[in-house]
Amino acid sequence: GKSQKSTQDSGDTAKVKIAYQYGLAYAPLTIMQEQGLIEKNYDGDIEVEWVSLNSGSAINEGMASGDIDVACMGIAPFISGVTAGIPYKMYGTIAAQPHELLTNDDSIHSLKDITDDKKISVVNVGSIQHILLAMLAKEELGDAHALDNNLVAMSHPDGMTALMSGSVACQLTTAPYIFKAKEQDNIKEAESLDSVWPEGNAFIVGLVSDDLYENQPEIYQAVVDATQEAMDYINNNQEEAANILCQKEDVTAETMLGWMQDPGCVYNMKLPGVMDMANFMAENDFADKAPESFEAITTESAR
Amino acid sequence: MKNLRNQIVFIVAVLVVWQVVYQMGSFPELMFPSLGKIFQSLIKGFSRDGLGAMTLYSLSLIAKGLLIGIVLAFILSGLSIVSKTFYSIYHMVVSLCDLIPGVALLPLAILWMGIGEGTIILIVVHSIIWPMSRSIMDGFRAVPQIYIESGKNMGLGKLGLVTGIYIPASFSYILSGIRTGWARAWRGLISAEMIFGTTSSGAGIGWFIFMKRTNVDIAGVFAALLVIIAIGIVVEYGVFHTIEKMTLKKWGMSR
Amino acid sequence: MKNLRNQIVFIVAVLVVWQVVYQMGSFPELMFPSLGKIFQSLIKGFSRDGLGAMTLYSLSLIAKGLLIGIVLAFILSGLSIVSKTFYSIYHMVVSLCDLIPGVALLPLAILWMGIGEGTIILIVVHSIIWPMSRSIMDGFRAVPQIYIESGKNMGLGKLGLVTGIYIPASFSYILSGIRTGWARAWRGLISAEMIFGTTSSGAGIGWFIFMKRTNVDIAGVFAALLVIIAIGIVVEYGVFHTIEKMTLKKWGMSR
Amino acid sequence: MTQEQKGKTPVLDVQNLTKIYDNGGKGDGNEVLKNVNFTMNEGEFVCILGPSGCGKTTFLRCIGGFETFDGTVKVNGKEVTEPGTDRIMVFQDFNQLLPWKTVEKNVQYPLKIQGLKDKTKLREISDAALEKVDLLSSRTLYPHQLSGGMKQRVAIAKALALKPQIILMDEPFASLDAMTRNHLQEELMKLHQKEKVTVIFITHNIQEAVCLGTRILVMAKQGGIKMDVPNTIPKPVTPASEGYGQMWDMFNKALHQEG
Amino acid sequence: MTQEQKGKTPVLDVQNLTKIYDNGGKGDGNEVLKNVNFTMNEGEFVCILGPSGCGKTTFLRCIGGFETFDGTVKVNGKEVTEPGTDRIMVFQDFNQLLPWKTVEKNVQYPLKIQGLKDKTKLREISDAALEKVDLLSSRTLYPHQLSGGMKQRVAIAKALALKPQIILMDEPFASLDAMTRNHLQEELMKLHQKEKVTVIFITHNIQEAVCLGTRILVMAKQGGIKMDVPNTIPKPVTPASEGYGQMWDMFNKALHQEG
Ligand SMILES: Nc1ncnc2c1ncn2[C@@H]1O[C@H](COP(=O)(O)OP(=O)(O)OP(=O)(O)O)[C@@H](O)[C@H]1O
Ligand SMILES: Nc1ncnc2c1ncn2[C@@H]1O[C@H](COP(=O)(O)OP(=O)(O)OP(=O)(O)O)[C@@H](O)[C@H]1O
Ligand SMILES: [Mg+2]
Ligand SMILES: [Mg+2]
Repeated sequence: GKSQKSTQDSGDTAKVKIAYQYGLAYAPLTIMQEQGLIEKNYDGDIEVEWVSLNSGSAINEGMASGDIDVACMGIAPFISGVTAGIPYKMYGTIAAQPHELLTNDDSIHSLKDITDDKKISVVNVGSIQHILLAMLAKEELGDAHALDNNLVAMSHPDGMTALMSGSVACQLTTAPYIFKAKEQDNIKEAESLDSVWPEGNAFIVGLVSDDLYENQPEIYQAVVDATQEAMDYINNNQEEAANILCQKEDVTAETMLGWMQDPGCVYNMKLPGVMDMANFMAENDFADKAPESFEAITTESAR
Repeated sequence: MKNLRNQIVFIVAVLVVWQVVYQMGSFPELMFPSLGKIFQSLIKGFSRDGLGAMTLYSLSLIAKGLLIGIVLAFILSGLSIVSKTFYSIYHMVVSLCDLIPGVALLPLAILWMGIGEGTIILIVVHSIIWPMSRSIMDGFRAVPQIYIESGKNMGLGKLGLVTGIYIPASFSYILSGIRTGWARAWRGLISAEMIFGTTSSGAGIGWFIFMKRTNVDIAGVFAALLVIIAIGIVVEYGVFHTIEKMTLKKWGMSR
Repeated sequence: MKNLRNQIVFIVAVLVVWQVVYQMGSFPELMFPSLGKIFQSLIKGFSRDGLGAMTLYSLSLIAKGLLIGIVLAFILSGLSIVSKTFYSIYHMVVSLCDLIPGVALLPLAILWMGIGEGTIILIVVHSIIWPMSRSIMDGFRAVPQIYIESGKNMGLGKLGLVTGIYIPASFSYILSGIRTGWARAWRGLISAEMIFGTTSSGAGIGWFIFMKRTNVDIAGVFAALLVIIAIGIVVEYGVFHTIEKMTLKKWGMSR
Repeated sequence: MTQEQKGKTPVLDVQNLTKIYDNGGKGDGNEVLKNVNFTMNEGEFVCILGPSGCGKTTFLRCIGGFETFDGTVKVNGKEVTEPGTDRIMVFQDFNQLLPWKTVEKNVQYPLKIQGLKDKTKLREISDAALEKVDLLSSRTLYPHQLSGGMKQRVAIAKALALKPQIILMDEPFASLDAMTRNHLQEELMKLHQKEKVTVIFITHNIQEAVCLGTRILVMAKQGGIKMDVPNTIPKPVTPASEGYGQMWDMFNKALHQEG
Repeated sequence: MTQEQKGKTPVLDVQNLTKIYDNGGKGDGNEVLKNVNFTMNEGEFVCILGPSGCGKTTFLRCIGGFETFDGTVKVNGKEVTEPGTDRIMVFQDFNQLLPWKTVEKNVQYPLKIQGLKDKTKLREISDAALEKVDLLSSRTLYPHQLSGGMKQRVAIAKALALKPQIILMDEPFASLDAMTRNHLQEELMKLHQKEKVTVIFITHNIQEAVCLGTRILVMAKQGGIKMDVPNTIPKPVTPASEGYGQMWDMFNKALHQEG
């Protein structure tokens, strides 16, 4: 397919196209880009093309078309994609982020308090936020789909607007929105998600196309090494990293540092939870089937 | 008759080309499904995924949005005939508002209308009222002077001029505007439905497309497009062509 | 002159109302920022966030998209005059394609053009070519018969008729179509840029809006809208009004 | 300006009428009418002759209220600023009928606007008017299905049906054959005499002017009234009437002499 | 395209021309022309008289190639299926000028299409043509700035400038004053005699028909040729010419007699 064009240039310059999304969870990618880590880890000339896309669907489509070689996105669209047969594998997790179920309604203390007329906003049906809610619903109400009729799907900022203006009662969201929302005095956490999705479980994963993985092992290796190096940099130089990252998020460096120091914010290639998520999705109709095994959908660097 | 034949031949040709491209296998099957697969998705959509109900729901929203949009566009464009001051302001408002993407309006819309049907209809109305107003106003300004003079001479007041002269005399523009509006309404609705998915009160065909994309079921996306296209054919050749025949063509104002 | 005064008065009134609503404090400040804050965001956008470069990038994409869209729309609509068979087919294609939302085309667009400028331009072209073709074709069909007969009598061939008669005679429709196309191009571009963010060749104003929304910086969103509106004013009153004055008004074909 | 009949307010009073068409900004405007004065009493039938492009239509349009101008035009003492149903205009243009209405509806429409709602009454009036112009059999046709002369006749029927105080007619019979023309001239004369309608009538046909007019104007190329002559030949005027020949000659000479 | 005359092929040969306008589906079509036969030789000047709505314009439009019809129309032996520059039509409608071109450009445009590119030459021709219709001073105006008669004159100038083989004129002088009319009649006669142009000319003016035509047709209300008479009075014809009176009377009677 297309990848031939993008990865094997006529001359000796290799090419790789990387797609990722926007937000705090993608910090390692920002560092990789800013510091040229792939170029550094590749032995030879390499041209890296960075694109940002705003949805997992577009990334899946780019991967399926063979246009994208490496991508980072949420774990849920990855499970959907890999079970649908998109030829790619996870080369490692990228980040975990804190998730919370927020509410503006004082009468809500657990899922049981959410009556039929109360709406819950999640970023997307089938998104990780939706699955987390379903996990909680299964545990507490016995049915993963018990709250489906309360759901509205809106992007994080829209959901926040809705929550603040009272159009929805709850929102299951992630950093940094949970921090921003909780600055408002009428908004609090409704119920903790720790029982179903403990802090540090995978949220964003890194993917590599089968084509690149099989035919361009040097590039693949450079990507893996660069990701690891970026994570090490973030974990070891939090303040410097915050200085770089804060510009993109348009906040002060202190705020950024605060966000990064939240215990739920972890950058690591081997975070747990991927198969839990996959299996739960398969069992509860969120995906057609479960992947055969963790090994079948990952490369060695992720294991 | 000959037109119909041409059109059918063309559609068949497109389908054949599609299938041939598929058979050649130069595109990944996941992204470029076979006709059979699309057709299966269509059947499954209706029998299992509630595509029928979703389509009806979308149609009901479009009907409301179009109605509101058309009525408002007529009233406001009509006022722009009655008052020159209003014209200069409304013309500017149309030129500017038409540029503003629906998504950028969302935060305000949510604040104002909450979430739900109201906001979706607002987005639909926003997507049609400006281009329709533009068509209508441009049409009004191109009305031959002599009809207006004739109307004034017959004693028509400002409002009478709008309904009695301007609207029929610019009917070709208006119909053009309504057709554009209809297409815009679909597009606006589908993007609004994608932004505001809901599984509760009723979901539309935009949501269906969104879900299918999320699940990387491209055949499902194309199946939904087929439904939209089918509705488009019915409306274009059932409604618009009939209106055209009964008005513009009968009046000798269009060929 | 009087028009200009009215328009300025109106704009000032809108700003005043905005500020008053803000002062009343019935909306959360985060969602409904003050004028001052919006203005600050505007300054910051240009001085720090590269809004200037992004705007230029977006404009360059719009220019390309509009150019391709207009040229294609003219060629295809022109062909529809030359051949009746082509007309019946193209008319159907326009009616149907216009209904298809850009997002639904994305899978095909990505497959065909990959992710990058090409796809964005494709989406922009898709958002303008159909409504423009419709305007042009409707205009062509409303051209008074006598001009066409005159043209044929003077020895114009089919192509000559298109450029020598149909296009000037339906110029009011065409200009209306180009204005609609311009607005659609902005909207199409911004939604495409939101989906595609940055590519190797740059980021546009749509991405700026997306980032600001994601960061819940609503003042930033409004600042970007102000930029779009400012460009809109320049184009509407600088370009379109001038064209109108030099053509339709001079020819007595519009008031 | 010989027409100063004391005691009577004139139906129409034009003072210092000046009309300049601006030339789209470039060059001086085109001064078509310059300081025209003209008064007209009830029941007069004024025919206007003049070379092509001299400003006849413009003059009529100013009186009709279709143009902005300098000076004043008063109808029954009231200043004219816009069109009104007291002055019905039959335009020179063939395309003055509303293309989306049938012939019949075109005739009925102004009556409806005037408040006449009764369908049978409307039909009666329109039938009578169309009968007069010999178009009753075409009453369900749309304007685009009519010949040039037929369009003109419908416009005439429309004006006749309305029975306005003043009829302004801009070459209404130009595209009609001799027989139809004679017939319509008669109809117009009847209306004028029975209903005391005041008529201003532009024509290029000297014979027509002399036969119809109670007073005849000749306009000059520069847009002024060159001659303003009462027609003293008793009605009905035919080419055989006494004085017809001199009158015809006089106007013919006036028209052929430059300026 | 010099047409060698072998024996005498008629320039125009109309056989069994039948034209039915369909009535938008409802009712029978309107049969305007029925089995009309008509031939014309080079250099003839045919004037057509007939009541309003009888089908004169339709007849001309069929010859011009602007309508579909039954029967055959041949020009120089070639069947007419579409308009062509060998037959230039001056339409009855005032709005036949292209509104986006100035008077001058309207006259020059057909010449340009014919391949004449030289600007000074174009200007020369258009100036001469506009001079003939006395509109040289209006050459930079747009059609909407012209009076009705001026528009007609530009259309005539345009046709004259082209010097086609056949000119089809549909009441071209209807809105012109006597003087302009006389002047243009003379110009047309000159063109006809010098360049051997074949002319078909619709008019309602019997005098005009007798003065101009070498042959005069009268059409019947039902759309057929009722009379087809060669005009034997030697040119130039004036009302004082011998035989003029009888001729005038004959046509006047024919027009006034029903059917
Ligand atoms: N809308 C206009 N803009 C500019 N000039 C105009 C306009 N209408 C008319 N004129 C000019 O005014 C002059 C008089 O025009 P008008 O139509 O009054 O003539 P007219 O006497 O009615 O001629 P005709 O007998 O040919 O109809 C002409 O020179 C014409 O060019
Ligand atoms: N486009 C059309 N559709 C239907 N009927 C038409 C059409 N054009 C003309 N007619 C009819 O054909 C008949 C003849 O029209 P035509 O224009 O040839 O008359 P004409 O002899 O030129 O009359 P005039 O002297 O009034 O111009 C009329 O009865 C008219 O109603
Ligand atoms: Mg006039
Ligand atoms: Mg005619």
